[in-house]
Amino acid sequence: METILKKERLSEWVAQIGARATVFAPAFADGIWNFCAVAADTKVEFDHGNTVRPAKGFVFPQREVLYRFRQESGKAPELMETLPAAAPTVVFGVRPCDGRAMVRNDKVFTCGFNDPYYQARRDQVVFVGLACSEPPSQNCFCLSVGGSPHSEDGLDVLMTELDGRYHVKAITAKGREIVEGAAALLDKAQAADGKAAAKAHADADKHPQRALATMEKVAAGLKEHFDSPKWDELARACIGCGACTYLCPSCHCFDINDEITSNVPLTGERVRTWDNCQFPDFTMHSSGHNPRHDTGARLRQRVSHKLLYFVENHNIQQCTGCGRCISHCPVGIDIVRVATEVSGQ
Amino acid sequence: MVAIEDIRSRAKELLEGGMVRAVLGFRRSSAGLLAEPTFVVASEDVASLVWDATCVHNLALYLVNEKKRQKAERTPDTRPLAIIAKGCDSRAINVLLQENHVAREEVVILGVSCEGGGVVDTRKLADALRGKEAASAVCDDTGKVKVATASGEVTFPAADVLADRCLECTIAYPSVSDTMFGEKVDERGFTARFAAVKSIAAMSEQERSAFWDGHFERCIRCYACRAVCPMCYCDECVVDSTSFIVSPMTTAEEKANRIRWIQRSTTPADNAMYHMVRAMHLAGRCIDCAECERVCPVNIPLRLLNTSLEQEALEMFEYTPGMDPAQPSLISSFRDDDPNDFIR
Amino acid sequence: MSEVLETPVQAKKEAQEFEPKIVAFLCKWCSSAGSDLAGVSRLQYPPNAVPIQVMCSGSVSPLYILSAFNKGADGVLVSGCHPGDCHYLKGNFFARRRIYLVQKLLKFIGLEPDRFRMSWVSAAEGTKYAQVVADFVKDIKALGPQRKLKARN
Amino acid sequence: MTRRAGVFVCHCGTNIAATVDVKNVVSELARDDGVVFSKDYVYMCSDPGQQSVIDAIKENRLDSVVISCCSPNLHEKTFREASSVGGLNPFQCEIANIREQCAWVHKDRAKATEKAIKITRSAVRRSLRDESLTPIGVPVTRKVMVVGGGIAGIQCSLDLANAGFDVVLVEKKATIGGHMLQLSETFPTLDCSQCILSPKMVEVSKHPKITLMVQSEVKSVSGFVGNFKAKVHTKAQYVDPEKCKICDDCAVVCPVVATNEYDEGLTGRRAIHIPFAQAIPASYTLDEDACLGLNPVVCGKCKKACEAGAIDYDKKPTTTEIDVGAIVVATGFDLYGKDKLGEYGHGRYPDVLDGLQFERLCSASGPTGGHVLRPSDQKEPKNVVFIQCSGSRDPENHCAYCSKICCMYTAKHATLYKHHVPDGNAYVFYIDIRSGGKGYEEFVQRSMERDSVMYLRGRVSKVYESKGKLKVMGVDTISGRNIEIDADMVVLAQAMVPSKGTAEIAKTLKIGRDKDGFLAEAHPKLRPVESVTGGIFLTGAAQSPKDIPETVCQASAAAAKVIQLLSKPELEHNPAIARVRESHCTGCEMCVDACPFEAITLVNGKAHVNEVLCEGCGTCSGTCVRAAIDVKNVTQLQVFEMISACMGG
Amino acid sequence: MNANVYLPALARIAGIEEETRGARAIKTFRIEFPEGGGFDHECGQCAMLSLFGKGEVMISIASAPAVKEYKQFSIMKSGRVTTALHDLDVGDVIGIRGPYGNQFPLDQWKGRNLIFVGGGVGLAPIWPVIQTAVANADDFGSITVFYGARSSSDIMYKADFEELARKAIVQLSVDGAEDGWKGYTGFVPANLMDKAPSPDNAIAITCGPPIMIKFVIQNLQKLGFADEQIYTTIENKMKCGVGKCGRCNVGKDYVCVKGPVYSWAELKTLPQEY
Ligand SMILES: Cc1cc2nc3c(=O)[nH]c(=O)nc-3n(C[C@H](O)[C@H](O)[C@H](O)COP(=O)(O)OP(=O)(O)OC[C@H]3O[C@@H](n4cnc5c(N)ncnc54)[C@H](O)[C@@H]3O)c2cc1C
Ligand SMILES: Cc1cc2nc3c(=O)[nH]c(=O)nc-3n(C[C@H](O)[C@H](O)[C@H](O)COP(=O)(O)OP(=O)(O)OC[C@H]3O[C@@H](n4cnc5c(N)ncnc54)[C@H](O)[C@@H]3O)c2cc1C
Ligand code: SF4
Ligand code: SF4
Ligand code: SF4
Ligand code: SF4
Ligand code: SF4
Ligand code: SF4
Repeated sequence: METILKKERLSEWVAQIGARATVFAPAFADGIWNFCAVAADTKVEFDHGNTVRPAKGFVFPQREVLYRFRQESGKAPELMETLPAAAPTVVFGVRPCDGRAMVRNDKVFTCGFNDPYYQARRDQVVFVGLACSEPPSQNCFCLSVGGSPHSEDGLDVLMTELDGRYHVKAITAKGREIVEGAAALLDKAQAADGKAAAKAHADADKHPQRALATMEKVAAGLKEHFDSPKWDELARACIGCGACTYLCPSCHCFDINDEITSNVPLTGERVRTWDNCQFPDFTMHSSGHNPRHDTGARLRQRVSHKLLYFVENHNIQQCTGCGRCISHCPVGIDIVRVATEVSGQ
Repeated sequence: MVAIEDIRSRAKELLEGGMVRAVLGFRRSSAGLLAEPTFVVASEDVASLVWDATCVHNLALYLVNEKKRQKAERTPDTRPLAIIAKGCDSRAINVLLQENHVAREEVVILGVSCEGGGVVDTRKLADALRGKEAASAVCDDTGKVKVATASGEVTFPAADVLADRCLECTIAYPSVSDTMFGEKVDERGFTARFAAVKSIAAMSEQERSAFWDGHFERCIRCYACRAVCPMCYCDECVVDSTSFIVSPMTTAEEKANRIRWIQRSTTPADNAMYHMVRAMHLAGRCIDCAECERVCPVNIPLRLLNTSLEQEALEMFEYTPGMDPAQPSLISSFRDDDPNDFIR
Repeated sequence: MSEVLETPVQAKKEAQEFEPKIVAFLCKWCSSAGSDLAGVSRLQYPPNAVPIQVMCSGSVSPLYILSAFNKGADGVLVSGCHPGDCHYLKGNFFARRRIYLVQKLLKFIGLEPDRFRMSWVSAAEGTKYAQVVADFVKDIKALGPQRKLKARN
Repeated sequence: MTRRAGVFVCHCGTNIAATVDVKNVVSELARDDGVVFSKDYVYMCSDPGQQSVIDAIKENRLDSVVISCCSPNLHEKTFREASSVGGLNPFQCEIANIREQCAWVHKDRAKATEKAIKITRSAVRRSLRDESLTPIGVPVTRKVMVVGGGIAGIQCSLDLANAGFDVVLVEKKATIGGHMLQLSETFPTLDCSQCILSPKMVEVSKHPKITLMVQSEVKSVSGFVGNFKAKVHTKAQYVDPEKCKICDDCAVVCPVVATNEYDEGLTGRRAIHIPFAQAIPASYTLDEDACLGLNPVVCGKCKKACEAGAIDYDKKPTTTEIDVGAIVVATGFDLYGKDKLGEYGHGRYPDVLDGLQFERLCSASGPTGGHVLRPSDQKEPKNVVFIQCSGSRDPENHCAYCSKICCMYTAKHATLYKHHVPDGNAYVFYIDIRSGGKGYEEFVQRSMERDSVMYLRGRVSKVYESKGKLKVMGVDTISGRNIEIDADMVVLAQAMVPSKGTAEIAKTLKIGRDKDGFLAEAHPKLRPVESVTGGIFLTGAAQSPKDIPETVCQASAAAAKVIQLLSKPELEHNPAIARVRESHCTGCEMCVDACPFEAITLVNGKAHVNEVLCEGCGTCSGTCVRAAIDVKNVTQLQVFEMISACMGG
Repeated sequence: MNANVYLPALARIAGIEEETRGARAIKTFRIEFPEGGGFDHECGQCAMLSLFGKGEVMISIASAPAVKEYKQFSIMKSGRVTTALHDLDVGDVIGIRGPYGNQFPLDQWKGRNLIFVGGGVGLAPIWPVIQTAVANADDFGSITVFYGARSSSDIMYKADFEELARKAIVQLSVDGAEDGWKGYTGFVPANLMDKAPSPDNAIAITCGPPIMIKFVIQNLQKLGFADEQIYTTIENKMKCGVGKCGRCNVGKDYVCVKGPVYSWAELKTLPQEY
């Protein structure tokens, strides 16, 4: 379903949705772009670079209580499941790379075993994408990883900026619902609008981006050069922080820990938090043995997971080319360069 | 002005003479504006070394990281490491010397003076460019910084885009070095020392509280701030362990009895705890390289925490970190006339 | 309408009922002995401060203080021997410096400075100990519960 | 294998039970993880109470015990011993103080009970992680070093030597005897000071167990109780005491005249001299500083004159290293400086004297052969004003404390003066008369009544010279009148201050000083002769102002303490000391700098704790940012657990 | 099974056997499901045991699938959770979820000679296979069990070994010389070389400390075992057990799902990150 929204009515639309759901849109504060809850009277405008934190947090929050427990000394524990009572949430201004990441996250959290926490949120969150008319970051490379500045994957709605208006396309049932619910604000798109959108998309495809060789070549190269000394060389400056993966829209690793709130009686929560393959303890066995014992091995894991293992398992790259891990690496470690140099492509 | 050619030729000498195992310096990065750390091991690669206002990193960190790396190597190269160090970086080296973490003979310090300039603050640039990224930045003699962006060149007054730490810096040249490049410039005429921290201190209590709550709440605990800090070299951090020391000697009890001072959860309180503890641990040790603040992806003004204590240390205890490797640390010393009137 | 009227009343009621939780780190030789003297002298003071006896105020790591707040303390007191009276000669001088810094830092991030206090209480100062606690409780009652560093529930 | 704790809550009659719901504490604690036994009892410290602990330990296989009762200062020892009888390591018994810190100070029963639960719970958590510890055995060197050869040091040395211990007596000056040697007669009995002191000094010199080192000072001390290593620096001994015949031939030829410090500057002496006729060691001594260069070419007269050949200019200072098990510090006092009391003209007017100078004037061996004559004109003074509390009890300007002996020696001085100059007038300005002591009050009364000394209550504001007279301006606070006295001589009862060098010796020995600079005792009441550092004891005026009987008494007490310490073949040291987690220590040395006892050194780049020097204060663990150092049984984990217990869970 | 994969069922500890003592003591826990929530498992599978307030640990199920009334776990005291588990008593209740992982392909091994090589607590994962094989001895050729421990007091399942010896060839070894020790003295791989079992129609299954496995495999290869004839398990750190938390992977494989059982032939195709 394709419609047209006049730019000046954007805020109205947002406000209308806000009456039934929590709405988030990118806002610039403290020097960064972030998805922020939109208050009733906020004026929403889309001129954002990519948000620093990706959209994944809406479905996979950094901290999630899996369940609570309570145990009197010497007695059996009681467990209280805490599935999220997720409220309807609509997130505006999601870049296509983040949308595509959602497809990847779905693969992780809903294949094999269904993750009920993820699912509960996923069902309630509507992602309204915004096609990139120019790369929001100089480190973007979505085209190289099978995406595009106007990819619809994982999004519920895709908006494309045209002259003075947005081309609004509902993609999923969830998306249709919010578009249809605003029939009064949105005009049906004409053929010309469709054409204009297509042209905007085609123009965006022509904007220069960082580039990576094809999926197959990179994957093959990484596989072949698993033992390459380059990994160590390239990771020598790595400081082992978690900026790259925490900011990555498709990184999904987590840790599970118990947090005690009282000892008598024992009460607490089993909590899931984001975790990170760049941290040394991530894979460290209780014995101290660590299969990925240095930054080289950990860099290799991150890059290979994105561009090789995921390909082997799902036949798509996990990386969607958002460029965050490059832009925010404290020491300039660059997945495009690393993958290119190691794979010899 | 520091001539990069001088640095390169000294680096070449050192490498050709086999006097160092590597020269740790800066080169252009593929990731954006800022230079990136590089280990030059072959003398023909010295040409890749650069020196400009984008060389923000405090390379002293790698003295620490390299130590860990060397420990893991079977036949480590024990020749010293040459390192390019700005004023603040050299003070970091001094603290590492003071804490016996490195020995003077393990490092050849190629000190560079920031003279009348300093390094850019990407955050200020981002603000100035509204989130758009710059491609290069050069600080010239006239107190201007030229910034190239996709849509052309912009020139900013230095005070607009240089890092706060540089604006407030009073010792913009290395306090320890083997070779020094550039001139010692004492009068720089930017902002007064501790200007940033004073502006926060001037807020009302409620404002300050809200200010920090807002910031701490954002922290994703990526620990980039800790990882980049040369003083946070502990193998296992007391605050939140992402690295555990487990050796064949470590007993099950020891592992079982690790204290979880705070949880891994990113609740505002746990985040605040993390930053409080870290700030306390950096009291008298932080040399204000502001790297922690720079690397924070969500722009938490961490430097303020550390400089607030730096200010206290200076004003109350006449202590300046990183000036003298022989002095006892701030918290392992006292004077009889330390402030007492806050005590009931 | 009635809601608007009620809120301050309620808040006041809450403030009255609010019983601050306080952790008091007392050095064994002076302050703990001082608190013993307060006991022997049957001085009455509010029961909110639960004492933890440590060997010396110098052993109170900033982590203890922060951890107490993290676990929900509304106030933390550290008390040691007067300068020069430390059983271990100078432990309290280290404590003084360290605690000064902790206090400044807490203040800097906007925690009410009155929530964290250090006192010198000698073994002879039972009255002083009682007074210190009474004042502290009073000040914290005025501030209400501490939430900034409190992690859970 | 979970730890099994037992909790015992004491009613203390109704002392605790009246305020704390003891039963409730017991039942609450029973819910805690690790508590397998809990009970209350009316008097835990009674025999049946203790027995119940013993039984419970055995019956319930307890591996820690918490007694919730009164202050640990009172019964920790009791219960630790009982635990030990029950077969539990005493260090696994903890006391929760719910009496002094709870029941006695609160009225609200509910709240007090809640607090008592928290206190007890926190002790339980701690106890569950208490290690079993064994006191550290330390071998001892059965030798003592006494620093300072005044009456305190002499008495102590003799007591120790007579008990069979080897003693090294280190005296800074050329003779032992201290200030007592300078006194004329002593209150309250007015017996001659030297007559009672000399025999003791001789005994010291003859005693086979005592090694006397004069002109010596302690330069450094390392080690710890039972095993100190001291370095003693001795000035060059140019005159060999063994050979010196005390013939005075040398002094006669010596061209140099210097002030005689023993006469408090009232007379002179030669560069080579005997400090006192009764000096021990009985020998002449050469004043290095005054001597004309110790160079035979320059002078060399005395060496030529000495037939005994006792003089050798080539002697060098020596440093001796001594191993001792204990150290007694008896470095004594000095009088408050002349320069400090400008208002009384001390140091400005020759006839304004301090107490010691006046002692010398009264002394038969003094500059005037025992006649009270004015230094300025050698005339007999007819009006003498004695000013008490000169420099004492004046917190604003001088010493805050009471020097304790001045009332007595002033009364003595006035009496002696009246004995020497029966027609003279003696005025005493005083604030109070403090004459506690056997026969002391009577002595003062006698001086007033029998020797008609005029006591004027008030402070002297000023002493100045006018027309050859000393004008003493004061106020009589009883009558409120201003008083002005024309005096021939003014004697100031100067405050007693720690002797010069006390700060240095305290630093060398790493012992504390009190706010007035006197050496600090471990406890003002219960451990008055011990310093806080194990194995170092204090005695005499170095610890606080005192008179001879008290000094002697304390000297013997210190000796007794040392004997107690050294009579065991091994010392027991508290094992609750710091321990380093080597894996976490980075060798930053912060703890090394912070440890008050210098117990930590770096060994192979890691902190290493000397288990005997460590007192377990935990300053190190409060300093280490990596939590790499912890005090056993008060570990960070234990404190962490206690904090959470105090917060209610 | 619960729809929520993370929510454990409650199980009661029915028996505790102290296998070995010392710093790395091993205890065997027998657990029952008095309130239901039990599950069937296959040889080689594992389960997540929960101790609330402490955390979860992945442990191999050491009892045979045929045993339905209870499940057994042999747990070495290693850290936070395992130490706390060791402190439990009979009657205490813990959480359990599972079963996780793949299984030993016993049905493909019919008619072949089975050679088990275990070391330390590594006997636990292969114990159910041994039990199952012995119970169905007719399906297989000869059954040989090599097992080594540091000393005779470190040998697990001591009582069961006597029983086993009647049905299978048992080759015990201890690392260092000991008075009265009748078995082999030396490391397991050496004992294996010493006894030199024939590779003909044989399958070798090994589990133990990484270093032991390494040498056992080398020696098996020397003895002529083909890669397809060698099986082992990989125990990478796990948190979720269901292939989501992302840490146990070896290359593309999440060991909690694709493993822990691997033939050497399969393992050789994976990167060496275990
Ligand atoms: C004017 C006056 C009158 C007095 N009259 C009486 C009286 O009548 N009756 C009475 O009971 N008391 C009297 N006293 C008090 C009496 O003098 C003291 O109680 C007594 O002398 C204290 O003895 P002491 O050994 O502690 O100290 P001191 O006599 O001061 O002896 C200390 C000794 O230690 C030596 N020394 C100091 N430092 C060092 C060092 N670093 N190393 C080695 N040696 C060192 C000194 O040289 C000295 O020999 C009077 C005091 C004064 C001032
Ligand atoms: C498939 C498989 C089968 C296994 N089978 C067996 C078996 O049969 N028997 C057996 O004995 N073992 C077995 N293990 C090994 C067993 O899982 C480990 O020994 C166990 O997980 C150790 O857990 P722990 O909590 O006792 O150890 P710890 O070393 O204390 O904890 C390990 C985990 O806790 C985290 N952690 C510790 N402290 C903190 C802290 N302060 N903050 C945050 N996180 C922290 C660590 O990151 C780590 O994740 C098996 C493992 C696997 C993977
Ligand atoms: S790997 Fe990097 S570029 Fe790729 S999606 Fe993640 S953050 Fe973006
Ligand atoms: S402050 Fe910033 S850099 Fe530090 S952990 Fe938090 S998000 Fe990461
Ligand atoms: S705390 Fe920050 S500013 Fe200070 S030394 Fe560390 S990284 Fe640099
Ligand atoms: S915060 Fe403290 S303990 Fe943690 S790494 Fe930094 S200095 Fe070490
Ligand atoms: S302070 Fe801590 S890290 Fe530093 S030397 Fe001492 S124990 Fe080691
Ligand atoms: S506890 Fe630490 S600081 Fe105190 S004496 Fe022992 S080693 Fe020194």
